Amino acid sequence: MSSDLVIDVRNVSKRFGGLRAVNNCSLSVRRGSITGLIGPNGAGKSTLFNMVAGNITPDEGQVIFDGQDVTGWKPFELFRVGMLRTFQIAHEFGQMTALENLMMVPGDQPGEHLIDTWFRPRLVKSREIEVRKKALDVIDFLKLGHVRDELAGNLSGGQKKLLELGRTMMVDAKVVLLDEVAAGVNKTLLNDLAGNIERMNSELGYTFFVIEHDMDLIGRLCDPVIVMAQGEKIAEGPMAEIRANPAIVEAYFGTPVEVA
Amino acid sequence: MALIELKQVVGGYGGAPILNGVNIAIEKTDIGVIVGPNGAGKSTTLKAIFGLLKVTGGTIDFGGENIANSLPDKLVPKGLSFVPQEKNVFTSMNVEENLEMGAFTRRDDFRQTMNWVYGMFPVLAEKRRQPAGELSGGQRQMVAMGRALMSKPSLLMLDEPSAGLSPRYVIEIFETIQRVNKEGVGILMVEQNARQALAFASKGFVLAQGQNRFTGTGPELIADPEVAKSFLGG
Amino acid sequence: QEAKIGFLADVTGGIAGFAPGMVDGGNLAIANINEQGGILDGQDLTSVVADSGCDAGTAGPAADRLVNAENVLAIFGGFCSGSTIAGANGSAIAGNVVMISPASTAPAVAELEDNDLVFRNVVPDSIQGVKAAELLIAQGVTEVGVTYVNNDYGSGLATAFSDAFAAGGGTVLASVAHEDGKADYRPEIGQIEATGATTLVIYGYENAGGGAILNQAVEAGTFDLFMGGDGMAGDALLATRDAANLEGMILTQAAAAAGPSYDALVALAEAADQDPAATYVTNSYDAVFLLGLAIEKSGSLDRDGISAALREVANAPGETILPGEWSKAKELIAAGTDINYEGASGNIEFDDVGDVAGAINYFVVEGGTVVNKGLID
Amino acid sequence: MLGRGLMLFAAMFVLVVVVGITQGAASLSLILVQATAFALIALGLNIQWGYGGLFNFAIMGFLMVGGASTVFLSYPVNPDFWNSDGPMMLGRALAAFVIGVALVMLARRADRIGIRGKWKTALVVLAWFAGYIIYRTQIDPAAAYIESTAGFVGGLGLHPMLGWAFGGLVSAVIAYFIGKISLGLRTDYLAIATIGISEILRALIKNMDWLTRGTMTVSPMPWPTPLPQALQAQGFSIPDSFVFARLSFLVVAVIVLAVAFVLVQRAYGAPWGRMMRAIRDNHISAGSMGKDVTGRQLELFIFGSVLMGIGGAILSTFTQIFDPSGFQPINHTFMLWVMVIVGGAGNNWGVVLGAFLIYIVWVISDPVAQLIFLNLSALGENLGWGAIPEISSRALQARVFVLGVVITLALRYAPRGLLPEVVRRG
Amino acid sequence: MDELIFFINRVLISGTVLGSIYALGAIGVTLIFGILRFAHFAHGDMMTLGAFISFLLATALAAAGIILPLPMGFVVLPVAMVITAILALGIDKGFYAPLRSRGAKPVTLLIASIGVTLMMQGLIRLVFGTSTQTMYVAGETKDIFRFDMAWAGGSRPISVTEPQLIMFVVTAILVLALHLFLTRSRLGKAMRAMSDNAPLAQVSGINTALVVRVTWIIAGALACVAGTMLALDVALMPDLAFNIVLPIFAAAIVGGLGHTYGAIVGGFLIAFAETLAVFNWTAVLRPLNGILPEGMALPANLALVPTEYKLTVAFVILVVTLLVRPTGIFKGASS
Ligand SMILES: Nc1ncnc2c1ncn2[C@@H]1O[C@H](COP(=O)(O)OP(=O)(O)OP(=O)(O)O)[C@@H](O)[C@H]1O
Ligand SMILES: Nc1ncnc2c1ncn2[C@@H]1O[C@H](COP(=O)(O)OP(=O)(O)OP(=O)(O)O)[C@@H](O)[C@H]1O
Ligand SMILES: [Mg+2]
Ligand SMILES: [Mg+2]
Repeated sequence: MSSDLVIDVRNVSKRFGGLRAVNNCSLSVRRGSITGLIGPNGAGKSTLFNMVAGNITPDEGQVIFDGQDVTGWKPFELFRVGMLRTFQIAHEFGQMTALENLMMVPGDQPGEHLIDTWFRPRLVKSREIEVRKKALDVIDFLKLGHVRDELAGNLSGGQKKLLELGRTMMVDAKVVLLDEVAAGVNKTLLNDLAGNIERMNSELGYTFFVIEHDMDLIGRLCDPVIVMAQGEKIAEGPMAEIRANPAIVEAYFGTPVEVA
Repeated sequence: MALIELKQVVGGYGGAPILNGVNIAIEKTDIGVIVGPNGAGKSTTLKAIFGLLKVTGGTIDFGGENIANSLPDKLVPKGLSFVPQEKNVFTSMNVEENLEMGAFTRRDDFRQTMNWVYGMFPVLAEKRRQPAGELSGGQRQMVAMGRALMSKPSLLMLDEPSAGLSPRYVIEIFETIQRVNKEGVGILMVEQNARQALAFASKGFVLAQGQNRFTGTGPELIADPEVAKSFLGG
Repeated sequence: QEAKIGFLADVTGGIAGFAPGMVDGGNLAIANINEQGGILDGQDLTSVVADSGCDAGTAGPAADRLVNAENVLAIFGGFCSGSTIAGANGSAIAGNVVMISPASTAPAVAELEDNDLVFRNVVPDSIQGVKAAELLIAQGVTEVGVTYVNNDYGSGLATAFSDAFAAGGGTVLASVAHEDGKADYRPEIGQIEATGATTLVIYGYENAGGGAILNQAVEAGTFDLFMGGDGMAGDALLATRDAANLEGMILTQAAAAAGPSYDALVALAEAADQDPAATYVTNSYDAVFLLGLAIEKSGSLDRDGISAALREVANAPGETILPGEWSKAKELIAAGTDINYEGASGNIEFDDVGDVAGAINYFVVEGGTVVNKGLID
Repeated sequence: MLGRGLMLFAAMFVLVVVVGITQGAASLSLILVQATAFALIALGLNIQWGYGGLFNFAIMGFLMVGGASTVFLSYPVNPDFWNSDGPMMLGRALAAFVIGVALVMLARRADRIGIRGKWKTALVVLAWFAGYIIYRTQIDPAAAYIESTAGFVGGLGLHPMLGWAFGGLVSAVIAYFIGKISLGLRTDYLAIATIGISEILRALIKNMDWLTRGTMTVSPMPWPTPLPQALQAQGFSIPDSFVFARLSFLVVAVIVLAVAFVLVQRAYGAPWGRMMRAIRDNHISAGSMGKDVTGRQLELFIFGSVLMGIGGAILSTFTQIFDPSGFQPINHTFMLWVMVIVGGAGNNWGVVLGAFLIYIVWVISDPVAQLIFLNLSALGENLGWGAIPEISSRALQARVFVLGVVITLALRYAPRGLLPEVVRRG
Repeated sequence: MDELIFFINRVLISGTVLGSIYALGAIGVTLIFGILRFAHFAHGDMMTLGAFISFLLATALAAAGIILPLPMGFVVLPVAMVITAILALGIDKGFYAPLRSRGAKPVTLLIASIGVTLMMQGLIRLVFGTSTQTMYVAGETKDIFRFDMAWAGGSRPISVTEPQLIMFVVTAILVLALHLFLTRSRLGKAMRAMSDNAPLAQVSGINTALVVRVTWIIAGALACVAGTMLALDVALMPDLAFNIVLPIFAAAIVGGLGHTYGAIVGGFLIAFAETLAVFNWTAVLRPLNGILPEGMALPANLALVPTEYKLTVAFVILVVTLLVRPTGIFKGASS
């Protein structure tokens, strides 16, 4: 079935001790959109992402993905049905090279099954060549060519962020959740990245769900933008509308941001 | 005389050098901002000053002596303080204990300083008993900066202090930094929010591949079309 | 070919505590032999030690080194049953090398298909346990608690004791296993106390769990009579304890432990500044001395024939030889007279499978010393 | 890297030759067989730790399981047992066991009939308890009966190599359950939990006399190849019989090792290995990248454990004795870790090298320590200080010391192992 | 009443003794883990070493003719603690520090500590021999205090030995002192900070080398106390503490690694569990025999676990705890 909503979060809550990090929150992401999620620090955005991507289980409520109730699914199961996420604090594979970090992403590689590695080396190899080619393209795009063979643990903060983003380009996912990819990434490169996200969205039909504090980026990419505060959704709409809301401006932007 | 001055600093993590002759000079009244592409060696420069990696060439003058390769426990009492880019809070300790650790080298009463920090970041005062590991990304950044201020440094080094902060806090942090600077603390920071940071920087350094590419005041750099195009995102 | 005896000794591992005494006991025999004219045409008998670690995996290479690299004529050891079996199966049997174990009590040792090469001069647990049970019954004790170390030695003794004690009309109120090396045995003792037993039989090692249990049982103050097996016997028993607390304690030991043989060994050991009463020292001396006699008897530095000669020198009939009487034995062998070695650990008569059926002595702690009460009949 | 590897293997070869010259061919061949078995076990650990970052400290348990399994399959049939009521009673015990398992399974499905939450938990606990009691009522008398009439159940008299395979199989089953229980634990917690589990396994195997003969030990285990005695019967001289018998065993063992090595190496070089390393480095992220972390770790754990079980079976077969009391964490768990870490975790060649090196050092430390001490003592006597008392016993304590020194030195000069894990560049 | 006395003698006292030893050992293990992030396997042998040092000192004192009313092993304890602490520092400098400075992984340090264990075991046996010795070097005997309970209607006394009493007191004092140190002193807090995030602690100006030294001093001194106490209570032998190092680790883990109070709780928990698991409940339930119907007397032995399986009790607890609370009772750290 193909509903219009690819992610539908229904009344989810998550408590940490006494704190309600996410509080009876409902929101949804339209297929084919680039939906932004903004809100003050500690609003519960990452927690919400963690629940959507299966990293933590909600205390209450449901997460519907592509028409299916996926509440309580494990992250790898969600990946298999087409959901991919990045982490706010980079989660690289520190003892593997940057290239390997990308090459491990594609699912259903025949070489990931013992029997195939033993008895079907040719199949494994041909697939491996494809994966490698793809990974090299992504690396070049991210301008990480010179650290391709460096251990990911030794990369600079921003380079790790790029790698995090690069993973999303390794597979054809229905939905990509980006948790603050821009933080720490050089602006010049970020412009290229934004262009790429737009292209993936318009040409390949990816849906993006983006947490960001970089308002330029949100303004450029996202429609609609959802605003969270204290674990709840407080507003949704196009960026211009959000910026016109004085309460949000006060709580979130601090001072009116000049329109770019 | 400059508060801190790096002359032709060369250094790295054991393999090929990452820094190939970095020059930086900051006065007590300065806010210095280092910008540059990812992997340029910005964080490495700060770490080199702070004795966290081996400096193999050049000098680092601070308070009239060469501090290259001194360890942090000698540098903090001398008035240097540093907020790393990642893993910059004690996750199992609560907010208040994090701040106390920042004052570790101080023997005097630091309650005053702590209240000042809480005044700057009211959220932290609310969460003073909460382990820092359970804070949101932005809240952690505040704890980290608060911790560094607790030692009452004369030079505060910050590695991307605004990363992950909501716009409101970015503005606030930058204002705070300027306020701190006015109280007589020299600032040297790395920023990817380059335009915003350079706007109030009295010294700007563009680093690429471990070397100075451009140096000037912040506004000068913003105005330079080449810098803007290649490093500030047009 | 040298006149060399291999010591397959568990110097490291589980019984490291008393292996050195046993090695010394064996070396004492060798020293005695060499002082009194050496072996065959007067050459020195030598020994080489290999560490079997109380573990089959370590014992295999160790025994093999003795058999194939050091080319020993015969092997004294191993001590742990696992070492003996691994050494025998892995190298000694195929290498045609006689082994005498002074301490391996597991029944599996008797079951080896060994071409009559594997012997032991330690009395099997069954006999000692039965005799101990009969002694207690005879003394009018009808209820006991038993604790034993959880290995072949302890469980073998405890089983034999319990069966015989029950058969004799007594009741074993509790039979509790203990593991060596624990910090605390009060719970084990408590289990026994709880059954109301006031006599405690300890089948363990004095310098390990058994000793600790004895201490803690004394502290508990609920037992009025203790009894121990050969693992508990030895001078150290009183050296580190207040004898008054142990007054009346009975110790059984598979040894002549009295009489001319034992006295002879005591004299020899004391001259060499050794403790003859330490665990299995007498057995060790006897085993090595017997190997010397067997080599002498076989008449050549050849592994063949040692097995047959061993039975001849150990078993009756023949002129009695006591520990240390090497020159006498040498003369008699040269004269073609049959000899019969009487060991300090008992009168050694090897049966078909190479085991001995020794007599059991008992000792009682009286007035601050250990008094030998002679054979249990 | 390759150069270093070749150099180290050449050095290893020289060491082997020196041992061969000083100890003779027979001893050397024996050492090599055991070292091969240890290499196989170390390879298993390398899969678990080197690839997967799993702290398995239950190696001893798997060696015992492998040994006990091969006893059951390849030890000669014990007619006393089969002619008694023992099989019947065991059959009943098995039935009781199945009933117990069924009870527990049913209780766990109780939510289907509307029993939930605490009530369900209570029911499950109750089912466990009932199952345990039912099983005990059958197994206790059966065990006592078998121990008194037949000693123990004996074996099935099958070929030893079937026994090895069975050892691997049983290890796999046990690894599955251990993994299910404990793989969710973090690093060091897993280490200590597995130490605990291996102690529990040891206690079971040591005290289930009816099945394993416990402290009484089982021997002689049959060989897959002719024993020296058999060769002697065919007219080989005694020294030759040793060498040839052991060499043929060695060939079999080396084949097993080589097959395992090739399979392991292939898998490691393939995306499978990359995925496992990714899980090791950051399991949260690997999960989000679509890898079934728990499932894969279980797979890895079982794979490694199978090699350990087979290795344990080979060791027991070769020494011809299964002695549960002889297993010690220090010799059978930590020594393996030392082999892997010193050799180079994550590098199969390194691990094999480490296994051979450490095992050979351990074996020859015995004569070497004695030699050194004898010379010291002689020197002392010449200088008039007198000989060292209890010399050989003390010297052998130094053996343990020497092993310790080798470990610390090796780590000091090669903290990532002699042949470290290779970073796959380019 | 007798039943209660029996319970006190066999469970309370026994569990407390064992718990004190486990706790003292586990504190050291947990501190080292917290600061240096590795499981220090040689800790058991450090305890043994401490006991032998006390033994040596006590022998020397006794030889000098000094006899005091307290056990000599206890009298020399402060000096022995200092020596053991120095040795612990030496071990760190010689074996662990070089590895750390090369950025070795925790497991490498763990394996190095196995190497150190082997070296210490070899050395201890080489120097002191393999036999069992007594800490009562001057021919003193262990005082046993029997508290007569006749006034409360008991026919048996409650009995405690002198070393046990000393142990209770010493453990309590040390634990309290450690608590004050960790929570009140600057260095104590620095230790916690470093166990949390060592690089950041360094950046904050904490002298990390000093913290490491203090950790070893505390761990070494406590190991010495635990070893000496154990030797006083039972006997002195070369494998004194190696055999209990696994339960000690279990205690540290059950409590939550890196957590000092957890280690104490874990130590007592494991000790009491071991004690209770093999405790014969018939002893306290016997009065029920009067109530039970004819022919339904309690069995003579009503213990939960046969003693053959006593060793496993600690581990069963460990595994169960970890399943229910994967990071220990207190939330522990991980390497
Ligand atoms: N594991 C946790 N345990 C306890 N509290 C937590 C945990 N994770 C998050 N929190 C709390 O939940 C709240 C929401 O956190 P979350 O990380 O979702 O914020 P966020 O909106 O992503 O903020 P930021 O923009 O700063 O990243 C915060 O107050 C945080 O302290
Ligand atoms: N620990 C390390 N070991 C080896 N190389 C390192 C290490 N840390 C950083 N590098 C390398 O040094 C270079 C400079 O890193 P640095 O962290 O200084 O970059 P940066 O300018 O701060 O970049 P960013 O803006 O992304 O944080 C990078 O190429 C990185 O790969
Ligand atoms: Mg967030
Ligand atoms: Mg940086």
